[in-house]
This record gives sequence, C-alpha cells and structure tokens, in this order.
Amino acid sequence: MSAATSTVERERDELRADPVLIRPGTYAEVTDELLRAVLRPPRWMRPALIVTFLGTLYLFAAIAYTVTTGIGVWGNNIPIAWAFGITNFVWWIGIGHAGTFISAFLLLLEQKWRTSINRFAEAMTLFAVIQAGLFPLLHLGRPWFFYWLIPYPNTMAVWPQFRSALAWDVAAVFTYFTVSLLFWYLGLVPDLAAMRDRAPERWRRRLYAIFALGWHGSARAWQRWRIAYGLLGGIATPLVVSVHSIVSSDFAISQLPGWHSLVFPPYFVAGAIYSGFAMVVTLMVPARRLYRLEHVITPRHLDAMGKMMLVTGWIVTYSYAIEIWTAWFSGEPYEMYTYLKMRPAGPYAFVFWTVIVCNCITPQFLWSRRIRRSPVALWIAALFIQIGMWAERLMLIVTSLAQDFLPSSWGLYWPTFVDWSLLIGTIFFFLFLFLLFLRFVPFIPIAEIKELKHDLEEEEHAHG
Amino acid sequence: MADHRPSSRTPNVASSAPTDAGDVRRARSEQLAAALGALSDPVARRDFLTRMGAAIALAGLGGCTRAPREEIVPYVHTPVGVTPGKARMYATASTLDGYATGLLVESHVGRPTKIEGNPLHPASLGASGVFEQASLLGLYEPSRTRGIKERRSPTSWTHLWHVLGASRWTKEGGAGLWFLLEPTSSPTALALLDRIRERLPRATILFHSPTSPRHVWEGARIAFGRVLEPRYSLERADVIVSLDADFLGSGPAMLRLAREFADRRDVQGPNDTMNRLYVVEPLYTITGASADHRLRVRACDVLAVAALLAKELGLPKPPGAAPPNLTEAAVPHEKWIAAVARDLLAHRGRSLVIAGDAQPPEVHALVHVMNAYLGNLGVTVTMAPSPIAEAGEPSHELGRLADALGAGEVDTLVICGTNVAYASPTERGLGTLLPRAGKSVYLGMFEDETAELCTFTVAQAHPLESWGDARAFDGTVSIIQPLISPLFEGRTELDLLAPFAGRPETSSWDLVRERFRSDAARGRPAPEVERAWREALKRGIVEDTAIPPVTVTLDVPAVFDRVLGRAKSPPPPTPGAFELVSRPDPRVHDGRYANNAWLLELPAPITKLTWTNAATLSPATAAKLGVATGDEVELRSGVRSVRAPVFVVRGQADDTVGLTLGWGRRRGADLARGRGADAFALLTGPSSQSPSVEIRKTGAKRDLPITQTHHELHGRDEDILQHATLAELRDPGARRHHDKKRLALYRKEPGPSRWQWAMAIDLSRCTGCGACVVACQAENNVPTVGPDGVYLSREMHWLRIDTYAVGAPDDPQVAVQPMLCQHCEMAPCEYVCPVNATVHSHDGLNEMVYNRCVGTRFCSNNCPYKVRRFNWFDYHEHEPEVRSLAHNPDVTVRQRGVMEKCTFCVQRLREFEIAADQGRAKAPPQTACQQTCPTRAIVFGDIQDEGSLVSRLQNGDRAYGALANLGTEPRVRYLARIRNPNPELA
Amino acid sequence: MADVLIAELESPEGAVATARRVRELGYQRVEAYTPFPIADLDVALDIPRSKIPWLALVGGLTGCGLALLIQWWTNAWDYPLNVGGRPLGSYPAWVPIIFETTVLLSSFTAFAACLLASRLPRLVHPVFDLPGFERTSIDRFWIVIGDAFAADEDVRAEELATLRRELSRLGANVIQARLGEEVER
Amino acid sequence: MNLFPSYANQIYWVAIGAIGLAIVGTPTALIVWARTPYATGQGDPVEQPVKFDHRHHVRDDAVTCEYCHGGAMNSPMAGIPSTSLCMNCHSQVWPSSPELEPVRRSWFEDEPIRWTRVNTLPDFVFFDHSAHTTHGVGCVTCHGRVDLMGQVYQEHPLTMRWCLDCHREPEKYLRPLDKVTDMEWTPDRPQLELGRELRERLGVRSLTNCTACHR
Repeated sequence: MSAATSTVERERDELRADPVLIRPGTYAEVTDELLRAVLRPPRWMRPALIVTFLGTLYLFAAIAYTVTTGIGVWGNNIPIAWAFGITNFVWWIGIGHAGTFISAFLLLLEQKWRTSINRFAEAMTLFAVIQAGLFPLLHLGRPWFFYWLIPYPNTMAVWPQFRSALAWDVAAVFTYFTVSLLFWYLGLVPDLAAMRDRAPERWRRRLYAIFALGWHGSARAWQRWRIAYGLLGGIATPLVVSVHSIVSSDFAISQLPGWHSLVFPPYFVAGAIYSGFAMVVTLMVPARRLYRLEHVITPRHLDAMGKMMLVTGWIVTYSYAIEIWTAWFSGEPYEMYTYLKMRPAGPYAFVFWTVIVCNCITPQFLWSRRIRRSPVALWIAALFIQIGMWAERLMLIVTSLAQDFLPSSWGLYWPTFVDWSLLIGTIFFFLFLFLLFLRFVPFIPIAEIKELKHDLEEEEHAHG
Repeated sequence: MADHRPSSRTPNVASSAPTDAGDVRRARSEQLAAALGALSDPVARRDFLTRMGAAIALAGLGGCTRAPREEIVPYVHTPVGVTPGKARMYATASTLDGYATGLLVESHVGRPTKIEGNPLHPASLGASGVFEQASLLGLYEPSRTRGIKERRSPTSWTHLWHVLGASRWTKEGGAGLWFLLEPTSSPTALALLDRIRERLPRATILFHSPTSPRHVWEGARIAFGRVLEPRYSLERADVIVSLDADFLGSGPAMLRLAREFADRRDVQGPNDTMNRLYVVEPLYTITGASADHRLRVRACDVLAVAALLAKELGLPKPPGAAPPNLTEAAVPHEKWIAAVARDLLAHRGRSLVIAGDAQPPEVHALVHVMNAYLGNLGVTVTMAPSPIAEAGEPSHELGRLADALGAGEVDTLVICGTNVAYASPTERGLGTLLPRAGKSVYLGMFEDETAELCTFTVAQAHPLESWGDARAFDGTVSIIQPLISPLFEGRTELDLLAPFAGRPETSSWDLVRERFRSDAARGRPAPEVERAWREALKRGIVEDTAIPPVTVTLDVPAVFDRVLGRAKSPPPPTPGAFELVSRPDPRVHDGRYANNAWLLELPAPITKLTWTNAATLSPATAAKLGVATGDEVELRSGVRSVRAPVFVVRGQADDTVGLTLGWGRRRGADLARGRGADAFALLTGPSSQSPSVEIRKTGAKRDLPITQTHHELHGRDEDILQHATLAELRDPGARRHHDKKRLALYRKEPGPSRWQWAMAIDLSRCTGCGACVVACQAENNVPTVGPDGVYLSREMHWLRIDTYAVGAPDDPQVAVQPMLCQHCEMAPCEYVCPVNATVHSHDGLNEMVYNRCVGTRFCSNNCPYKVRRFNWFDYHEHEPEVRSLAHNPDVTVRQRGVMEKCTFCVQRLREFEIAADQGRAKAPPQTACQQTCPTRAIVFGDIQDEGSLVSRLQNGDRAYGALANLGTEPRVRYLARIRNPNPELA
Repeated sequence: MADVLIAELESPEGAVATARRVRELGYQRVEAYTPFPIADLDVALDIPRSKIPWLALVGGLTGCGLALLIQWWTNAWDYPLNVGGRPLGSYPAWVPIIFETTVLLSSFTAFAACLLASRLPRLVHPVFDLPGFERTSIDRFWIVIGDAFAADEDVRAEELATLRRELSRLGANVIQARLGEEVER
Repeated sequence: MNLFPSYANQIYWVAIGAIGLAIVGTPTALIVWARTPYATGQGDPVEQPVKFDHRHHVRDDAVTCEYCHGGAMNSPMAGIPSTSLCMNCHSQVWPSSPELEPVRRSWFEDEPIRWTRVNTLPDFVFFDHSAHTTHGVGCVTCHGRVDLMGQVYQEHPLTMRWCLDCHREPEKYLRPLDKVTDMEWTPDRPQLELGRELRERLGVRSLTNCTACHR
C-alpha cells in the first residue's frame, strides 16, 4: 500500500468518523431545509431586527454629532491623534479577513469543511468592511473632502500623494470590498436562482429573479462559474494578505517606536484572521443553534475553527514576543522604552495585560479537543479573543503615540461617550446587516452543499 | 472650493471694509457698533451656513457651491500715508507699574495687529515680553466696559462732572477729595497733578500698585539716605548673585537685563568666557532656571543667607556681636555661601549682588553694602533716582486711605486704573471700605471688583487708544500715541485728571504736546520743537531724557543697625505653619491681565500650568502634608482662607508654599473668574514679612490644565537637549561629536532658491520666558482652547517651551528648549500625507496647506517633535467680531478639521521675497518669535549665505539637531546649553 | 420555436452517463441544466475550456499599467512636489496601489466575463418556459437535446424512438417540449 | 415558466446600465460642472451701487488703470478708489448727473460706497497685485478687457488650475513693463520668444510651491 493511498484512506476514515455533513436527505430536502430560514423566518427575527436597527440609528446619531461638531467630541489629542477611530477601523477590517480567507484560501486548499460556513463568513466580511470603511471617513477632520484622496482631475490641479499608506488604504479597502462583494455575489447567484424557483409567492420569485441575474444552471454557465469563482478565490487570497499588510503600513511606514516595525504585515494578517475566525464562531454558534443546523455545521467545523484560532493565536503570540525581543536586542532606547516600559508598566498597562490574557492565554484552552468541540466553550473563547484583538489595536496605536520621542509632548488619551457610542453603534449596525442577510439570503450555500453531498456520496460509493 | 468661511479678512475692516478706520483721530463708533451689533445676533447664521456647507460637500456636491458675493467698502477720504494691504509701524509705549517699555505697533488700515519691541528704547532693545505681546488682545476684549456708567447704568461725561462739580470739596480747597492712581512716571500726569495740588491744596493724591518696588526704595533710603533705584550693567558682571531676585522674569528692566545677561552666556568657541550666576530663591523662577548654582531657601531665610554671605565676604564686623539667629538659618549652606563669597571676592569690580523686590529693605541695604565693598558700585551697579513720581514717599502707602475711608473723611474718591478692591491685601479692607466714600469715580477697563463698589465707572482707554507719555526705568521718556480711536469710548487718566486741574476742554493729545513743548522748548525755536516732536513720535523715545545716576555715600552703620534690629525681632515661629510666598504671576501679573486668553493659556514658565495658579510645594513638604499634584488644599491665614490645587515643584524650598498673585478674580474677568486662588486674601497689610499659613488637605481633586506633564529626559539628553559645562566645552577630549554621520537612503536635494531659510536656537541664551509663544500666537492667529482644551492636550501653540529637569531628582536644574516645527528636510510628516497638504518648498520650508488638509492627522503621529496642532473644533466659531479684529490679515484663519503648525512666519518671508524681487527689501525677514526674544536666543536667516549669523551658528561647535539621529535633517538647530559651574561646588 | 427533447434525471451520475450517451449518438446541440456544477459534464458534453482566465489576466495587466501610469503622472510629472525629500518617482511606495488595482480590475473582468459569456444578466430566458425547469435548480438534472428533431419526418421518428429508448434505459424521464426563439448555443 | 414578459430583459439591461452610468457619470458630471462658467462665476456682470462704466472712463476719457487702482503697482491690493477720488473730477464733470447721486451722497454724508466684489479669491489665497504688475503680468491677463465692459464681470475662472497655468509657464503671458496697463497690447513677435526674454530680464520665477499663495 502506497503512502498516498493511505493518506486518502485515512482522510476518508476521518471524514466518516467526524463528518462535515450529518445524514443529509435528498437534494430537495437539503434545499428546502436550507431555504426554510428565508422562507419561514424564525420568530425572534423581527424583534432582533428592531433592536439592531435602533442601535444603528444610534450609530448614525453619533456620526451626525461628530460630523457637525468636529472630531473634538472624541477624546483624541496631540500626541494621540489616532485612537478609537483607527482602532475600530483596524479591528473591523481584521474581522473582515476571515470571510475571504475561509472562502478563498480554503477553497484553494480544497478543504471540504469550508462549504458550510463560507457564505456566512463572506457576508460577515462584507459587513465588517462596511463598518471598517466608516472610520477612515469619520476620523477625517473634514470628511466632506474625502474624495481628495482619489485621483481625479480637479480645478486645483492637485493630486493625492501616493507615498502615504492612507492613499494605499483607499485602494486596498475599496478593492477588498469590491472583490469580496463580487466573490460573495457570484457564489450567491445559483442559490438566488434556487430561491427564485422555490419561493411560494410570485412576487418573491420575481424579486429573487431580479437578483439571480437569470441564472439557469447550464453546464456551460456552471463551467464559467466554477472557473470564475476559483479565479476570484485565487485572486482574493493574496488580496487578503495584502489588505491587512497595507493597513499595517499605516503604522509600519511611520518612524514611531512601537509602529516602525517590519514584522507588522504578517503579524497584522495573522491577527486579522485570528479575530475574523473568532467573529465567525461568535456568529455561527448561536445561528447554528437557533436554526437547528447542527448537522450542517458539525462539531468538525467547530473543531477546525478552534484549531485555526489556536494556530493564529500562536502566530500572534509569537509576534508579540518577537517584537519585544527585537526591541531589547536592538538596544534602541526609544524602542526599548515603548516595549519594555511603556506597554507592560505604563499608564496603559491594563490594556497590554488584557491583550496577553485574551490573545495568548485564552487560545491555550483550545488544545483541548473537548473545548474545541463544545459550542459554548468555543464561543466564550471567541469572545475573549475579540476583546483581546480590539485591545491589541488600541495598545498598538495609543501606547505608541502616548509616549514617543520627546517626553515633553507625552500625553494620555481617554475615550469619550461619543467614542464608545461609535464602537457600540457599529456593532449594532453590523448585527443589523447580518440579520438582514440571515433573513433574506440563503446563508448556507445550497448548491455547494449539494455538490458536497454528491462528492461525499461518491466517495462513499467508491470505497464503500 | 467650498471653503468660503469667514477668515481674518472678511469680518474685519482691513480689506473688505476699510471705511474710515485709517484715521485714528476720527470717532468710529458707528462702525464699531455695527461690529458689536453682530455679537448679539442670536441666530448663529454663519454657523448654520458652515454646517450646511459641510452637509452639501459631504453629499459630494463640493463643486456645486459658488463663491458668495462679498462687499468692497473703500474710504470716503483716503487718509494720508495709508495704502490698503500694507502694514505700517507706529512707535509707542506701554507701562507696567508706571515704567515704560517702548513698542512698535503694526497697523493694517488703522487696525493694530501686532506689537513688537522698539529697538531704540532702553527697556526694550527691540524685544518685548509676554505682557506687551498680549496687550494687543486686551485691546479687542469684548468684555471691556463701555462709556460712563453710574451704578452700572449708562450716563454721560457731563452728568459725571455735574455731580462732581456739586461736591463740597470744590469750595474747600479739595478737602475730602482723594485720588488713588497707578504709580506713574508720566511727565504730563505729573504736571497735571502739580496743577491739581495748586488748585486744590487739601486734596490727597495716593498711588497704589501691589507690585511697586517699595522695598527697593526703602532699602536705598537705609543705605544711602535717599530713595534711589539700582541700575545694573550685567554685561560687565562676571559673577552675579541673585538673592531672590527674578531679574530675568520681572521688573521694569527685565528685557534689557535678559539681553545683557544672555550676551555673557554666549560661548561660541572654547576661548570665549561666560558669566556665572548664583541664585538663592524660595520658588523656582526662570532666573533660577538660568542659574549655574541655585540654592533653595525659604524667602524669610534669604536675609540669613545675605548676612552670612556678608560675613564670608569679610565685611567689617558690625558693632556688637551679631545675634546668633541672624545667620542661623543659613548655616547648613555655609559651604555653598563661602564658595560664592570666594568667587565674588575673586571678581571684585566685576561681580554683582542683586536683591529681589520682595525681600525686605534690610536685604537690599545689605546688598548695597556688599556691592560697595566688592567695588561693584558705580561699575556693575549704579544708583539713580526713580522715574516714578513720589517713589518711596508715604503717598505710595494705602494706609491713609483706609483710615480716611473708615473715618468717613472721603467725600469723593477718584481711582485711576488700579483695581484696588481686588489687588490689595484683603486685610487692608479696601474691599469693604470703598463704599464709605461719598462718591467714587473709577477709571478702569473692566467692570471689576473696584467698579462694583464705585459710584461711577469710566471706561479706560487701552494704551493703544491713548495719548500719553511715560518714562522707562532709566527715565527715558516715550510718547504714547494711539493707533486707533477708543473702541469702547474709553478715556485716559489724563482725560479724567484734566478737569480737576482746571483744563476740562483740553484733550490728552493737547496736554502731552503742551508738556513736550514746555519741556523741549527751553531755548529752542518752535519749528525745531515741532521737528523734535515728530522725531519723538517716530523714534518712540525723547532723546536725552534719561535720568543720570547719582554719586552716593553709603551709611554702613545705619544698615547694620537695621539688619540687627530686624534680627532681634524675628517673627515668632508658628508650629505647623508654612511660609507663603506670593509673587506677581508671570502671566496675569497682579490680576490685571486676567481677562487675556493668550496670557491665561500661556504655560507658566516652570510648572507649565495654564488657566489657574496653584499652591506650589516642594516634594518633601507635599509628602509631609500627604498631598500630591491635583489635590485641593485650604490655605489659612488667620480668619481668611482660600482653596487651591496643589502643584508639586521640585526645587522649591521646603516648608514654603508658593501662590502667585492675580488669580481667583471675582468680577470683571469673565475668562478667569473663579479660576485659581486669590493670594491677596492671605496677605497681611504693610509688613515686609512673608505671611505664614496653615495648610489643610480638603480631599477634593482638581483637574489641572498642564501642557507638559513629563519633565524627565530618560537619558535622551544627547538626542534632545544637549548640555555641558564650560569646562567640558573647553576640553577637546571631552567634547562630544554631536552629529555622527548617518546612513541615508535618499540624497538631500534642496530646491533652487535665492534663500534657504533656517533657524538656530541658543539654549544657553534662552531663559524660557515665553514671550516667543505669545508673539507667535499673535502673529499667526493661533487660537486658544480654554482650560478644558488644555486638559485634553489640545493646546494650539505653534511654539512651546519644553522644560526638562536635569540633575538631582529633588533639586533639579531646569533646562528649557523652545520647540517648534523643525522644518525637516527629510520631513516625516510630509510623506504620510495622502493629499499633498504638507510638502516642502524650494526654500526649505515645511509647508502646511490648510485649504488642502483633510485632517487625517497622520502627519502629527509621524512627527517626532509633536509640534503639529489640530483644529479639533472650529475655534473661531464663537469668536466675537471685535476679537477677530486682532487677526493678522496676512495669515489664514484655520477651519475646523485642519492641521496647523509653525510656518517660519512664511507670510513675512513671502512679503520680503516680493519686496526683494522689486528691489525694495529692507532688513532681512525676522520670525515673530525671533523678533520678540529678549535674549536673542532665536536666530533666523538664510543658511545659503555663509556669512549670515544663522549659518555661523548652525556650523558652530555647539550646534546639533534635535532627534537628528532619526534622519529628519531639521532646519532648526539648537546650540547646546552651556553652564558655568563653580568647580569648587561641582 | 424549436422542439427539444429533455432527459430528466435524479442524480448527477445519471446525468453524466446520459450526456455521454447522447453525444455518442451524435447529437451536437446538447445542453445540461443542473442544480450544482458537475465537472464530468464538461467532458461528457465536450465543452471547451472557458477563456475567462486569459481575460482576467488582461484586466489585471491593464490595472497594473493604469495604476503605475496614474501614480507616476500625478506625483512625478504633472505636479512634482518635494515630499519629505523623497524622490519624485517613489516606485516602491507605489507597489501597493499597483497590486490592488491589478486585483480589482482582474476580479472585475472575471466576474463580468463569467456573466456576459453566459448572456447574463437577464430576466427572461426561453428555457424558463420549459415545463418543470424550476426543479433543475433544486434536484433535477436535465439533458436537453436541441437537434433531436431532424428535418425529415421519417428520420426524426426513428431517431426519436431510439433516443427515447436509450434515455429511458438510462433512467431518464423523457419530456418533449418547445423552446422559444432564443436558443442556448 | 418565465416570471416576466419577454420585454423585461430590455428594461433590466437599461436599469443595470443606468446604475453603471450613474456610478461613473455622477462624478464625471461634477468634475465637468466645476469647470463651467456658472460654477466659477465667469461672465456674470455684477450689479454695482453706481453705474460705473469702464468703457467710458478708460476708452473715452483715457483714464489709466493706476489712477483709480493705484495700489496695483505697489501694494498687495489694487484698491478701490475713495469717494474723494471720484469727486476730484465729478465735482466739475457731470456735477448733477442723477447717475452720480450715490457718489455725491457718499461724499456729503461721509458714508462709503459699498461696491460688490467681482474677482473674488478664497480667503486662504494671498494674491499680491504688485508682485505681478512689476513682473510683466498685465491687468488684462487676469481681469480681461475691462475697458470693454459696461458692467464688470469676472473674465477668467480664477481656479487654482488657471493660476498654475501661468505660474508654471509665465513666459506664455509676460509683457513689457510699460505695457502692463495696456488693454490692447499684442506682442510684436512670438509671445514665447518675448516671454522667455522678459522672464530672464525681469527675474520672473515660476512659483508653484504652496506657500507662494497659501499662508
């Protein structure tokens, strides 16, 4: 028996023991079951929508206040000219990384367990990027001139300055949002067609028909779809890596101790995926329970997610360690001050220790298979990681700015009511968009699940 | 594009509405009324439009808004010499406690916009201090009182004189008529007062300022038998000992002394020499910060230090044995004092001992003896009569007025310019006694504590609105000429006194001219006098009016008598009491500037505290009391107490609490009302003894608006603030190589330009007085942000004075460093701006383009010097229209949401360039900070010109770039701070 | 209008087998409609590989060139400004935007090409009128034969019978229907 | 079963096209709009309190530009004449013309005439007239043929792009110093050749750095 066969066999055995799909029915049953969430929404949906909508209104009130009065209503100052706003931006865009990562990267690696959760994760990406996109706009002193960052022939004959990482951000965030949207939508088209063909009322069929773009599922269309989808996945994978690398450049291209660091791009990407997976778990665990989808999102999925968090958690932990070590090894007094004094023992030490506890200690529990497979335990771990990753960004931004080169200019930052409102408001807005998605769109890719079922059965037959 | 907002140029009279503003002698109340009328417009119309504009622009319709139509309002008659768009300079003077400082005032179509020192004036030498710089804002203060009021309701000048004319003193030769004036040196005022005394012989004329140098006068009387003032020649002194004298930070000759002092600190090469300064003081002052050796002792122990110093100098022993307690307090410092004495003795005739104004007369007298003994008298210090009228006379004491008021003998009280109800020790009780006058007239700028108690309030004209004259510390007369008609119908002291002198119809202009003629006319034909008058106005000084020094004879036994007499009756020590040291505040003086936002927001020199004063304590004393910075304490002296926040100052004397005067205002200073604690409440009447107070922690906390909270250098001295001793500078082995060769990725490419602007700042010269900070604020329309803004670290100063503590943690030396945009050639701020809003000019400026800025603030994050400032709100949004008249029309008023920072006064550079291009350039351009700097610590110029001073300094031995190891290639370079410590004390 | 013969199957395997068989029988205009992509059908129906990757490459190269050109023209040529002493042509700093634009345009090209090549988007399509078509997106697998009805009546009848037999043998439910004007290639 | 009638496809395509067009077209339209004379305020004669006719004063009476706008040669501001300057002539010429009533009222009541600004720059732009007029930039170059305007209007867009056009290549517009106020001057040889020579001779710098105008 060759090694290759044994690997395949082992994989198959593993799949059987730990399935990614439990007892699927017929294609029609699978379809109906997955469409049920949309066609017959659960009773909690309406109140949940109302609550999150009110929270969204609150966000827009906070935005209106900020824009009309000035960002002085935030706690920012000189030296800490960036604080919650950019922290939230980096956090949200980091969360937005898991979706595309799961969809694209795992698609390329042909990971079967990805199917059940990819749509979910992609939608999460889009909505997280929307939240993220709010902050670069809002944090501008004069947001009404945001379009000056875009090269267009204006009457001033002045152009953007492309050495700035903020100009890169515009391109990166816009591209990331657009490509994620296209990728998500392309995957969604066949399912919208299924909705069109299965919805009971004519108006609803018509509505879905408009969004299904006339999808008819011919073999030729499917081929193009497969190629295009794979292509987008292939393109999106380096894109994911590039986006957070560019976001990290907002800090890394500066010369501030604590920002000026070559390790930032990979470190940020790992952190982004880390927080993104945590967000997927945060949303998936309740959705799985509420929609009774335990046989589609199986313990195997939870287990895989837990492992991903463990791996990325270790990458992040390693990054922290290497940063501190580099600072010490460099002998550079400013770097040493920031990493060895300011962060662990300065006025914001509690942020640093929150980061260590949430991001480095929490994932160690995921070594345990039992915890990885326990939805509740995993969910709690994910929450800790979310908080930890948010605190990490706050630590990077605020502690580095608070005490830099000249002690005379050192200062402290404390968030205001508006700062908190914007953070909490975006969480509501995100949940609102997400609930809309659950309400109106098949959130588990039906066609792909059916394909998966077919593949699994085929394998079963071949080896059964 | 959609950026049309009111700026420096729209609301004011300069460009769009220069009606008759240029003619300063014309009344312009209608125009001002229009300006003031806009204040009361309850509909925030502009505000609304701005927000609408924002909303429209946000909707992506930025290009759709058209520029609004503006008006152009030309003159009806163009005044002679006025060219709209061009500034003119006028020479005038300002006074403080009666002493004049010569000024040059910039005027844009009749609107004063900037104040500079007059280089020809002996007290200015071209420099100016914080008060002079900030007085511009005082002119446009909207809360100034207006016209004439009787019990707060408007009345008329005629009515006032009708009431006064009916008084009984008119028939009784002035009996019951009392005048309380600010100390004055004005020849015209003196002439008027003489006339009043002639006409009303029984009237009483008194002078009051809480900060008059009474002890100086008295000390001279003890030593020389007559009232004299010392004049110092610091340029001749190799060794200077200050006994609690803040001669660099206060006093009528402070600007001159600072220059003279700094000129002797300027070592360019190892062969240069420098002076040595010893300072003995209780609180930390900028003079102490400039010292080579500083001894912290309680204010009441300075006498002991002086006595011990005298003893160590080997002065002939006074008759009889000195009581042991005379020098007892100084004994722990005997070694230090002995070393100082030896240094002084080694520099006979080239040394100087200076006593502080607040020290008792005995210290002054003893200092005179020491200076005479050291052969300094007549060399480094000369004695001359005071320019102040009746200096040292009883008319400078308030006691008589208090008694007379108490006895009901005052029928009419005329108070001119002195807010006596606030600015006098509360124990004197004038605050309660004033209403006992039959009627009272108060000439004041504000509806303050005194105005509240007086029958009539007459709006006082600002010096920039007044005709007058005044003498400098050395007696040189300056004519005070107005640059603008009174904005608030104000009147001068001369206007108010003239009717008493029987000259009701004579304007102050006539009085000043008349006085000038009668003085200057002695034996000269009229046209020549007229020419002299023009010359005096043009130059800002009247030639040959200085009061020459006198030869003096010292009465040593009298001095020793008084000193011993004082020692025999020491104050009984109160257990648990602390010595209260109250000095004029470096920002609000005695409270008279408490309504000036520039001064209120000016960080106090050592503490960096704004918008309040604080009870300063040494760390040991604070520990003893169990308090820390920000804790509130109650200071109690007898029955009166005040509450103040604690500020712990390292280097302050133990068991001493410092509380500056001028805070805790109750009325008439809207901006400062209730801020800080009123030290006058704790002061005791006439005693020269520091009062003792009890201190109790209240448990409350106060948020202190401080602009700098960290003063440690964390071993970064080499990078940030280089300092060395003279010996180190001279030792080639010890001399450090300041600029190491750095690896650079990019090659510097300065653009092609006739000029390459650069700056050198000499840290050996800088005293940290803060004049540059206010000058910058005035020149560049820098807004104030208020105490809350400062508390949030949002102060807007483009130029700040960084203060670092060097040396022993409990008694550190303070090193100061003006920090402003370094105009880096490899500017880190520039490459991170996504919209090209900050870029580099061909002549080496780091340009900040407000109208292009979208406010990402990345530039500030990447600025290692953190000198960029952000408009978190629209700081000009609620600015009264009259206040906006203070704006420099050559500088953009910044909108909310944009970054700003030092521009090297680019408006001045461009003006110079245009002039140079047209072949009419005069002197090379100066930045505002450079121009005002009393010590010439800031040098600006063209670095391409190898002969320029800035080139020479930048290439000198002491030059270094702050944080230059980051590769920023700053265009500002500092010259390392050099101290000259006594090797014996090192 | 054209008559088509539809073989409706319930499993992907059946669909692949049927398609293969229909092609063996020499039918050219054969199309399959399935609820999910079945790679084997491409082989069975001899569907040539799509050119979308090449188009995406062209789109990406366009984005790459465009980004480089815009950045160079605006920052180094049209308004050259001294920014922090950095060279006017700061090429390394332009890489991120060049990369992002490359990705953006190639993704967009791939997406657009995928839709346009399938004549999408649209609302109306003749195949939607075929009876029971809506189940092809759920659980039915259709093989649609467009040239089953030869022009010659006799040939047609004979061939049809063979075909029907074959299809039935393969487990298909055979439907005859009329397809509207617009026929899939 | 088709859910829509057969013509729905066309509507669908048009709708999708319209959305695409709006995404591309809106910014394009705004970019174009900002350049229209309406947006820049060009060519719109401005109503003034006095019916002052430059044609009459400049062409018929040959009053030079500097007579009234003297600051243009030596000051940042060209200046608007004071009433007294008007009255220099008009106390004798047309002393009772009803058109001149506002001028006389200003003169006798000592109230300034409130003119409306025609060539407006934003407050953050610092334009120095003398810097231009002493370096061979003619009045007409920016203000247009004021001598042919009954009511003065803004001739040029006065956008930064327009300013830069000359600041980048001043030789395209320079003229001899004695022709600065000449409204009708045309170069007697190729402008570029003349311009280059004048640029050299007058030391005209091409200033495109920001603080040349924004301070």
